[in-house]
Amino acid sequence: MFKLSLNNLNDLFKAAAEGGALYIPADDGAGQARFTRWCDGMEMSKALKTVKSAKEFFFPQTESLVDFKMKGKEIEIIDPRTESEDFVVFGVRACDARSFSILDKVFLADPVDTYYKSRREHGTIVTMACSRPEETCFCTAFGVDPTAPEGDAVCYMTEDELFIEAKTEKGTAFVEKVKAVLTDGDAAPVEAQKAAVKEILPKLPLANLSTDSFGGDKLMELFDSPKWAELSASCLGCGTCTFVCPTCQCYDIRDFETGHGVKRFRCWDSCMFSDFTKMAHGNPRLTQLERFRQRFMHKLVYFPANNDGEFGCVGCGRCLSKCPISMNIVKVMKTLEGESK
Amino acid sequence: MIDETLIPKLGVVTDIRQDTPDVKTFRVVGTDGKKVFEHIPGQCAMLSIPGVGEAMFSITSSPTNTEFMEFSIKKCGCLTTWLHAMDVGQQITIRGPYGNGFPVESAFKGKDLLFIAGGIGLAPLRSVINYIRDKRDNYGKVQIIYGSRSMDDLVDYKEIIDEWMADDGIEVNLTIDREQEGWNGHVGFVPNYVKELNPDLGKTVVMCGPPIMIKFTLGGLKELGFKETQVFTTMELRMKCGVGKCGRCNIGSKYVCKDGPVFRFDQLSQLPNEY
Amino acid sequence: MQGKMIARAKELLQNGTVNRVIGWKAGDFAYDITPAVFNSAEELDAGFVYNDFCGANFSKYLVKESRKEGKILVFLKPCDTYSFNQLTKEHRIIRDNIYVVGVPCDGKTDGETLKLKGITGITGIKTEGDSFVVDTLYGEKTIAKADALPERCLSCKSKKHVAYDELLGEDGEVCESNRFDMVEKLEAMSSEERFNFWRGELSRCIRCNACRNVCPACTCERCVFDNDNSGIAQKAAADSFEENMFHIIRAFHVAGRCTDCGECSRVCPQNIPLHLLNRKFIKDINEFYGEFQAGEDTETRAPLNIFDTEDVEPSVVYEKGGN
Amino acid sequence: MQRIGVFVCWCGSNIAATVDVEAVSEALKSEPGVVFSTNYQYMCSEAGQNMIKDAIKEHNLTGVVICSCSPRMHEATFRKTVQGAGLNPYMVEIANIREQCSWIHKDKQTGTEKAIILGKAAIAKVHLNAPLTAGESPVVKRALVIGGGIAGIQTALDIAEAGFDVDIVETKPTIGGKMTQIDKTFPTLDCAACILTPKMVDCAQNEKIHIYSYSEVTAVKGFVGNFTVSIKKKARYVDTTKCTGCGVCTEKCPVKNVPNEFNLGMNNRRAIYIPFAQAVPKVATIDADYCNMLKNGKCGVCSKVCTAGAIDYKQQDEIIEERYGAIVAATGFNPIKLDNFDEFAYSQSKDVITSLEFERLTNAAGPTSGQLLRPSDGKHPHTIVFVQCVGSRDTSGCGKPYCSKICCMYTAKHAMLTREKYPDTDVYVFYIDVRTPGKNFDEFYRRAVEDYNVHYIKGMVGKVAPRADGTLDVQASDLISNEQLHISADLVVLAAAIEPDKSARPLATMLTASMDTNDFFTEAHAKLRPVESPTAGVFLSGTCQGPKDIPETVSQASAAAAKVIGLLCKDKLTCNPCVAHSDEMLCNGCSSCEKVCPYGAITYSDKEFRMPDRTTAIRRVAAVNEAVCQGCGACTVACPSGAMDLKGFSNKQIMAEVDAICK
Amino acid sequence: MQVNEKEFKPTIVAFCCNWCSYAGADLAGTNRLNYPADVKIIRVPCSCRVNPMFILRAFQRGADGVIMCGCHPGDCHYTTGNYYARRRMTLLFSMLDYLGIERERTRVEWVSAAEGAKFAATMNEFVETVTKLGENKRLEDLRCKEK
Repeated sequence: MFKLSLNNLNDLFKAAAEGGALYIPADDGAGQARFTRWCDGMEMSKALKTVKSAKEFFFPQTESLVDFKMKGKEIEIIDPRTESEDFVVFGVRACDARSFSILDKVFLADPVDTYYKSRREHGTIVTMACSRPEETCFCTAFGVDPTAPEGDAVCYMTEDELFIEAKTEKGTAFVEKVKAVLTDGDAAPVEAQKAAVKEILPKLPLANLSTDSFGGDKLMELFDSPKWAELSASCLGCGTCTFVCPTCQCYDIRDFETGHGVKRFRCWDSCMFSDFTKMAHGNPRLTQLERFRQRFMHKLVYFPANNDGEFGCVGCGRCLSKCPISMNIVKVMKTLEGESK
Repeated sequence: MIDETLIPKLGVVTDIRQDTPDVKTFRVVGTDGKKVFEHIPGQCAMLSIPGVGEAMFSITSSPTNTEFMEFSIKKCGCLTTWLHAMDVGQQITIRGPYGNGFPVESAFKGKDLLFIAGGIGLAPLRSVINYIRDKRDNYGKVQIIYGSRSMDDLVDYKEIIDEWMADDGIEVNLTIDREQEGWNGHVGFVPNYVKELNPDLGKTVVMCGPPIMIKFTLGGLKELGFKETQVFTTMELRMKCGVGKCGRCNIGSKYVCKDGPVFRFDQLSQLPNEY
Repeated sequence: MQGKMIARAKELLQNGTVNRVIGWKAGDFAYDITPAVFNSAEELDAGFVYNDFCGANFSKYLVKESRKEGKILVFLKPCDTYSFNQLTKEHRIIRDNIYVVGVPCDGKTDGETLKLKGITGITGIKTEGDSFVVDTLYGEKTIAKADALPERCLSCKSKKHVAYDELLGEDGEVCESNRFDMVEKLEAMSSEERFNFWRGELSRCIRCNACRNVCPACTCERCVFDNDNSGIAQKAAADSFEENMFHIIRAFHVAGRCTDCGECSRVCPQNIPLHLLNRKFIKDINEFYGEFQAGEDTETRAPLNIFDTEDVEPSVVYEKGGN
Repeated sequence: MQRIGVFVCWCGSNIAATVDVEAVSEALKSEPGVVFSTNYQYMCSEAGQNMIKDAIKEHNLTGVVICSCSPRMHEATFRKTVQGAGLNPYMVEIANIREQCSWIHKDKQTGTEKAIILGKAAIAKVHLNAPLTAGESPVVKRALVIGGGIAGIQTALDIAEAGFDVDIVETKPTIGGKMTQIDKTFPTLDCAACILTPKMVDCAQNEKIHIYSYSEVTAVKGFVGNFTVSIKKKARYVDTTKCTGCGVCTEKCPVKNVPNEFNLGMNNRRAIYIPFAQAVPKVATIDADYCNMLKNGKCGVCSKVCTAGAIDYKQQDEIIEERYGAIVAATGFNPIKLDNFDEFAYSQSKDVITSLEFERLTNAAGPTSGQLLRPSDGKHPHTIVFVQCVGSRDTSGCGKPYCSKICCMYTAKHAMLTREKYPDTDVYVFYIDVRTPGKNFDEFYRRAVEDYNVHYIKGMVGKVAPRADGTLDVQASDLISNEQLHISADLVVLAAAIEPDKSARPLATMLTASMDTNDFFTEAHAKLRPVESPTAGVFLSGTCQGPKDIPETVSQASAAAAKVIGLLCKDKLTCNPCVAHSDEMLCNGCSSCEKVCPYGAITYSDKEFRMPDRTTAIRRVAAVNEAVCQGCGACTVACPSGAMDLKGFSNKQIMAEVDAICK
Repeated sequence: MQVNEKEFKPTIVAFCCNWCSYAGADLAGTNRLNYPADVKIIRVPCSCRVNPMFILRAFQRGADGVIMCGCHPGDCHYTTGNYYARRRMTLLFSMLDYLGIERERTRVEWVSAAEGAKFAATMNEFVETVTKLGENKRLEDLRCKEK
């Protein structure tokens, strides 16, 4: 365990940004936090969470997959990727850290998604234990401990000091790299901090949220619940929840004709969008009810069915804050509770 | 080199055959003149013309064909219209194979097989049928019930008449929806014809066709005494990635592109009816 | 007011005027209110709320709801009634299937606005006079209502209902609004400053479509951006151009039809001041073609569907100040 | 995916000189979808057209791109060509590589590069072309001629001769126009009235012709084959069905001081008047500006003397609506106002007159009964100076930039007639150039100079100054002898430029016909379609299209009539198939399109739809009446959902062109 | 004169209505009036056919300037088309300016069928203006610029 004074945070960032990119949560023009490439003097946001999750470091909103050049009847296929640089994401919260293992189960499952894999390999995740959880937090319901995040290295922030601890090889390398600005620290203040947060956790309004009614084995009874109609009734069909979600990973593949060739790219897609499953001759999910149901069934039933019971939600609470009509996974879970019993 | 799933390979169209007024069969090989990849019957491939679109098509040729792959494609959307307009020598992109394929080496082995197809639904079955014809000893009797709107809409009509019907141990029953001049065969819809033919209950059934045909044929089969565990079908949903990641083609927790497209009906009946 | 509304809704259900009510439904926290349809007195008692967080504009829901069986009761705030009129004018809602009760509004806030003011961990809110007293996990905070209101309410254009079947409470007046101040400020900037301002704002866009999907003017059966056949369909913006394209075309499509209800900015998860685009069109229309307020009535022709032979020439753009 | 053939035209050397046609056809060969590409000397020639037809058959083409002159020139030609080879005529696109490329660029590389891009844009567009079928609309078998001068009269007579009904609308109380005011016509010197009045009478007597005199067109709706025109019959306070034209009222009317416009104000008429003896219709008209009865209700003399009881002081303007298949504009000309040319002292001296006034002074029915007398003192002038090009060929901005075309000849006529009738007069003509390019024109001019000793002086009159003794000091320069001249003249005659009648501009707006900067109507093609306006169904007759003399006017009038007859002979017209179309599945029913449609071609209806989820829904959707739609596209932009699109110019087609041009 | 190879040649898209401006452009050609080859004309039936989408599309695809030409107000072949176009373009251009896109890159001119000279002069002037502004950077799509 190492530490540094919060007054010297800039030195830590400077050292971390040496020879690669460093991303930290910083406030944007609208006063909200987002991961931003650090430059000298940039301050870390005081906000608990960034608006968008950290998934875009490994699964960006749009990315070029393959380029084509066409000439007459011939096609040339070009892999547009160049060697990507190593980067560090600093200040990832426990919920987002957990989301990476969920995304891994999708993208690193056979056949491996090489675009994702390459980014995962190049990225070092430095997490930050939570000290001020909010009312929208319910990560504990999904087994996340906000005081002990996963990650390559973990940071804990007290009133005036930052403690850092390497957890993996990459984390050790990171700590080595910044060691010059660190001093040895002992675990006591960290433990005290953890204990304080653990006091707050049970007081959170959503502390008692239960996942007992959900899981891969509850498929048909949940699917057929009549409650979906009222739950989905006011859904606008926008993609806000999907796009701020750390675990939503649906994507679309599209071609763009540049005038000089074709760029095939993938971009985030949302199962909430009306055209998500639209085909030339029909659409299996015609109404918003079906699309709404798909999103929550996926997180609470289908994903656990395929992944040894692990849920596709980490309880970050972003969708609670951001949904234009305040419909969210918590309301869905509370409403459906008991449906499967 | 890692096998890239989202970066396609090049294929060249070496032959185009007009099967029916709106179905063409395309022969595709790699730029080296060899097959682009090996597959098992029932698997699919993503074909694309960059800038036009990419879509999943079942491979209609049998894996036992060592020279090329074939795709029978019906003209219905933007990409297929483009494909129909192209000339021999056109390059296309191809990636795959995708999906589970038919259990030709397990569940089908040694069985009497009944194939039921409607319209373009014959395309995915053709791969299995020809595979079985090439490995005839491994399988029992084969019956094929195939129907289409009209005589002209029967895909692979020539191959059916010249080859399949000529084979020993293969019984082919053709039907068309409405009377037509020059047609002496059966007239009527597939589900009714299946009931009329009253096939042996020991047969393993493989079915493909439009949803309405599947629905009524399955009902008919059940009436005859067939069990859901005996009946296989192959599905089609909107797909983008082909590798179970883009999140589109799931029926419940199953992804058609990865866990399918071949399903047994008892599997499907445990999944939501969202297809 | 909430009590009056529930009582009136029950009456109207009871006497058969309507068969259902669209209103606001309480959530888990003080602020997470969801639009919902209530079918009975019991449902109203269980969840209907009307408080300082009921910002959602129900007009757009009526596009679908007014096509269902029976008459629906809707509570509309003054600014919602403008959207309502506009939708009536464009034949998007079936007026006869709707019973409108106008309700007063002193401005509505939301959880995100409070959070931007540094109030986090909200567990409860009370209104005390002109202030909110907010219980948080980390102690009680007090904030003046005027400080907690979003921009759209601070620059409210009208507290007058322009469409209703009946009113609960007093009707207000059209307000003296300073809503074009920021537009003017931007206009006074140099071209490059404006460019940088908008790039900074629009680059945050994540193309979630919340602005479009909530917008009461965006009620197309199928949006051009979702229609592969339109030639301009796009999903996530793959280039900064697509961000510009989406917002310019969207603003243009609602130009002369946008009532400035401010829902777009309210729902934007990235807090992009989208209303500044719409207000620019409104301001230009006012200046070039005479004062026009969309949704003020159900007859006046939209400014882009009419002309005057003496209209200003497009070169007016070059003649303006700034550069 | 189309199979496209590209045909690059050399247009002789018109294109080939600045565009490497070989390179263009070669470059376009590798564009997607192009299966054949060639170039040829004249694509529009029979051989060229056959080349296209053969290629369509041989290569199974589904689309054709022709890189040639403007589509305004030969689009129709090539559409017919491909139709001849079995292709839909709307599967052709033209890349304009002549007017918009080879003719404006001097550098061959530049021209070639641009031609290739224009070709690519056309290819990109034709990829998205769809076969279009033209609808049909009926033709109303009646024509309208606006203007009752010699042009309108001739057009009307020819149309009527072919058996079609035709109406003439004339703003004046009588038809006849400017020609009625002219004394003799060049170069034959026959009497204008003698050749015109029989035609006027023919008009009046022809049962196929209806004359709306003292009337104006106030609104035009509709389109070729089916115009609806509002005509305002101005109140003349005389019942034309009762008036016998006896003229008693015009003698008894106590108001005697009304300037007589027929004589250009050189004498007076009464408040009730018949313009001239041969007027058609020969009925009286009350001038409301002067009539005491109408102004203050005191008089009523005419009513008392009229035995036919034709006077009706209560008459009101009346607007009637009539439908026509074709409209002919024959609005004629006027001499320009001379306010800008005060150096000639027109406003200062009565003895400075215009040529048209001179006509009246020499006309037997004129104010002087044909005696050439000075307006100021009624004496015979002995020295007359004619000044040509007053306001014509004037690029200073004071006058007109064009040549008025008729002045050289009528001045020669005036000079000659003066010398013949009054051999004791000295006649000078100042000219810039004398232009006599007409049959027997130059002979006529030479007679004036050689046989009649008219003094033709190439030079400019700088100033005309009235002297106290009543003579006019004409200061001029002789450009040949290079001297300054001072001529003491008794009479100065100004050959004022002519300009289109003021009614032409509002009429053009109503007809949506285009005009040039001088307010002359624009013809559809300067050479090949000189009597048609670009607006279908609108034809041009006489000087409203440009200055011309009587024989030219009459031949154009007959030509316009021939075009009208050709149109009216058809029972049905093929509509432009490039019209708007609404995709009902996308339509919101918002009515934006309906509001911007200038033709009322869009209607709304509630329609039941089967929705994708197998429910039905009633939706309000727009439909376009394809016979009424003219294809402007206003609705396509008003429509936010993109439901409204224009065939032949679809959103995707135009964007494909944009893409091709910008890449 | 030495031609500078790096000399910036703008891409200009001109939307011309079929009845007036396109004919005016033809007349410029007939009269051999020179204007830069950078201008490429797209024929539309009427200026009211020009959708703001087309103008943005042109900038996306690499145009440096877009000009729309129509009949003079009052002379529209379709009576009223250019009046609507005038409102639409005024608002669109104002919005582009508001977003910080150089206002000189967009323009509307009314050119009649008889104004070949005006057409050529307008194009010369517009090309000069846009050339001075340089490449369109503020409303570009980088993907379209990659060669």
